[in-house]
Amino acid sequence: MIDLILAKYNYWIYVVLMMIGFYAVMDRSNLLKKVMGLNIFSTAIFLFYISIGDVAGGTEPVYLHGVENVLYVNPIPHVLILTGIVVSVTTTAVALGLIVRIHEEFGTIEEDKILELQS
Amino acid sequence: MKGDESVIVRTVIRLMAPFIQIYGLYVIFHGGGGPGGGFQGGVILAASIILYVMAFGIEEGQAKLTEKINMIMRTTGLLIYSGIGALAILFGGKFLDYGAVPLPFIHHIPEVRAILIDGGVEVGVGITVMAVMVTLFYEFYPGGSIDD
Amino acid sequence: MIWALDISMLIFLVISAVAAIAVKDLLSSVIILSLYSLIMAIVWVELRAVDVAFTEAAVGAGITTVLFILTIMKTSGRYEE
Amino acid sequence: MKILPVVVALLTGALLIWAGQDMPDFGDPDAPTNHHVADWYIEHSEEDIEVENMVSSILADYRGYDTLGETTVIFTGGVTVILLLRGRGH
Repeated sequence: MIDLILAKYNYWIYVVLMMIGFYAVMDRSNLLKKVMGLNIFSTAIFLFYISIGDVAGGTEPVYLHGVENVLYVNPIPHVLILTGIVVSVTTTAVALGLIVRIHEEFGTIEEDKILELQS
Repeated sequence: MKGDESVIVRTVIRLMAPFIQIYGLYVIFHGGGGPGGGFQGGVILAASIILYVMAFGIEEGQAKLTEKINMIMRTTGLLIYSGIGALAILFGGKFLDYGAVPLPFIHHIPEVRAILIDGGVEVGVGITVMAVMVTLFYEFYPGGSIDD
Repeated sequence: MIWALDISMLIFLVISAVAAIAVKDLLSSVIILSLYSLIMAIVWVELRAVDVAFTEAAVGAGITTVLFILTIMKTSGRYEE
Repeated sequence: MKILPVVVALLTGALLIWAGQDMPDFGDPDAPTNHHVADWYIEHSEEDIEVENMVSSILADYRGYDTLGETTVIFTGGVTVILLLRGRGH
């Protein structure tokens, strides 16, 4: 049991972070808090991907000239996550723009008040 | 909204901004040899302009980088990237196949690809990212959303 | 990789994520979120993903924080109800 | 604090932990993800593209379409924010 926990500790931390972000997206009434939860959610998924590509005893994926038999970590998750961070920041910007528009329209950014105003 | 920071903040930012921009250019052009690349360098370049606007106000910032130039840069970067891709089709390769482009004086194909990555693609990504980040900042800044 | 540093950074990560969600003051919450991004960049240097760490430090702790603070200024609701 | 979101979040976490027990160990050099195409990239990217940073060469050359799409996403995000926030009230 303790071996299982220690051998994969990055995966458990990713599950905890994902639960925190998911809870914030579902339960918080403030729209800004929802966007923060979305950010935490996406970072947790990034942590999972980078943890998959890690190799114990490896080195950074930059070529070392004149050294034989170097063990490099897997560069493919890094590439995918680089794209993912860009998409994440663009999503955040569009969501914040929508929040500004909602505030102009309804005068509040609390979800339950907006639902009351709409009904 | 006018920036109302003290004279120390203004002087320090006026001194620091060129160095931040040179660092951003270094990150863009050094993307092949170490950590860095177009996206990170573009964000650093945008950060220098954001710092300038925060200290001097939106009018002075938009006098340095007007909305028209910003709009042109936003599209130019994407055009550079896809233009290099289309250039490869023009010389008989596939889309984004950099090895097909004949550069003058260079006949070693890996070197052609390295030069096009470092000098073309990364610069295009950097220009677009910088212009879009500055645009987002201008739009969200209070009183910065202008009609033209 | 120094595993003690790694584990302590991951614990800090969870603490700052909980704090960013739980704090009522939205401005403090944004600052804690930028701290979260910075710790995430350290974790990625630990996992030998230098490019990703660079991007996270530039974007997560820089641009995203600026956009959040400007949105709080525009919506003028500093406290959550 | 309502009870339903907590229950849903905990259930999702429990599901992920149950599924994660079958994953390869953290940092295992023999994990399947680290071998199929990653080895090929690590061996060949030095000869194919004379760029030291493998992440840079994969990002811009082997997977150039990805990066083109990423730049398009940034551009579209900027245009969307302009359409949302500029020129209202006319």
